[in-house]
Amino acid sequence: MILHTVNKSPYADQTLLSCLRAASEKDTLLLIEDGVYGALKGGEYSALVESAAPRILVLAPDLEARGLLDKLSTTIATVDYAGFVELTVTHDKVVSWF
Amino acid sequence: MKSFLIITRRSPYGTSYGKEALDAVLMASAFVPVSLLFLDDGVFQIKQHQDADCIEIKDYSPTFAVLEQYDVKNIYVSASSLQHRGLTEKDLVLDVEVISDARIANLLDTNAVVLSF
Amino acid sequence: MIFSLAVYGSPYTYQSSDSAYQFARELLNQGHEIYRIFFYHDGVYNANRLTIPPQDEINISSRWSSFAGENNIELVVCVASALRRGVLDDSESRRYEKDTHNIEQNFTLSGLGQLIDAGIVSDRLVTFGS
Amino acid sequence: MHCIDTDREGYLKDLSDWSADVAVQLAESESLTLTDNHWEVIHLIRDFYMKYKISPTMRVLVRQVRDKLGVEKGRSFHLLTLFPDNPLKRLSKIAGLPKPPNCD
Repeated sequence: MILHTVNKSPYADQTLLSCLRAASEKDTLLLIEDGVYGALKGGEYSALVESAAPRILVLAPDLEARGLLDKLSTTIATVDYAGFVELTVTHDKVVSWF
Repeated sequence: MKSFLIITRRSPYGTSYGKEALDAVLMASAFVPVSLLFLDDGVFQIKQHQDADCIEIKDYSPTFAVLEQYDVKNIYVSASSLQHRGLTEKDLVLDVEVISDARIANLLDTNAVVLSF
Repeated sequence: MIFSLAVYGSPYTYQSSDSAYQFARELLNQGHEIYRIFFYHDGVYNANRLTIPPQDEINISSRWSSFAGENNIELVVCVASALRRGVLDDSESRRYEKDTHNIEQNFTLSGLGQLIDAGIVSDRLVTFGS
Repeated sequence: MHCIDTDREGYLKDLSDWSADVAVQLAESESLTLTDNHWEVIHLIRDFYMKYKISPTMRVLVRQVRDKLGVEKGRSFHLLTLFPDNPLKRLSKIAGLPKPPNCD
């Protein structure tokens, strides 16, 4: 079980797509920094992210910082830094995509 | 002993990530079993016929040939990364194993530590 | 659990060192141990004590330094990456005949082997890339 | 004998200044007299550097010496005898390779 982090916007580069290609169903993917743009509703990548096999979460402070709390896709849950730390504990390792 | 997987995802020269990933591989090889995976634009690092001297950057592509001396024998390249970029194994300077996305997922699972660059 | 962090982003250009700091602080809140924070690639600039942000912005290198001092955490800067980018301590400065040095307190220059060691010793190694 | 430009630790400032004569002078400043045994290792490490564009680690150097010059010489002890204290640093200096970073 792997926790993947992605910190790049899918609108800017392929990092999120690469991560999804390598991630397994049992993994979790946490969108941080500019990665949070991948979690918006009604965007070009929304359908892809909403239907992705691994569970997808978003780091709330990065979302809030960017003024996007009202644009978050309804199917995606958020965590704060406490939740981020807990995820690193409950998964076997962390793989960072940047 | 923990095994390490080092993933190199950036093209050469555009950033120094590729060179610094290779440094990390060589260093890791002294301590732990290490595998190296070329993924995404990382595959361009081992494209044949590089000549970075002409842009006055040190050409580090010859260094890949030293990996064997450093006991780095598990060297993988993503098949889909090659294919998306119109490259084949024949374009590469290194003898590598071309692997599927499923094998990549398996590598991520089976190595204790994954470092990406 | 024992954690180590790797930071690759230059401060003020990338968010990665801010994220790493927030994460590190939360690790301690939850009672985890931080074995080492390793700065590699442009992350070595986090150790430059000569940075001068405007007064209404965070001073990133001194924030790391006090965090490390207060919590007894090792901040290690890859020496090869640092030399290339002009982050020097007193001894490297003398070794390369430079007229000054600029490493922030509580950071130390050491080899890339320290990153590998952090991966071996820690239960989790978390990378903050740029 | 002409003057060679070195830094305070005795490394060549410009690696392209290196020649066999320069190597002899660099060795003298380390109080070493180069013998055939030294030279074969100097050539070996230079060949390695030219081919791979990096300096080997001690472990890899020992193995190279063993493979190319035989088991008897392929031991750290042999290299330590030829280039005392820190063979890799001394060899880099005398063979005109880049100054290694201090990371031990």
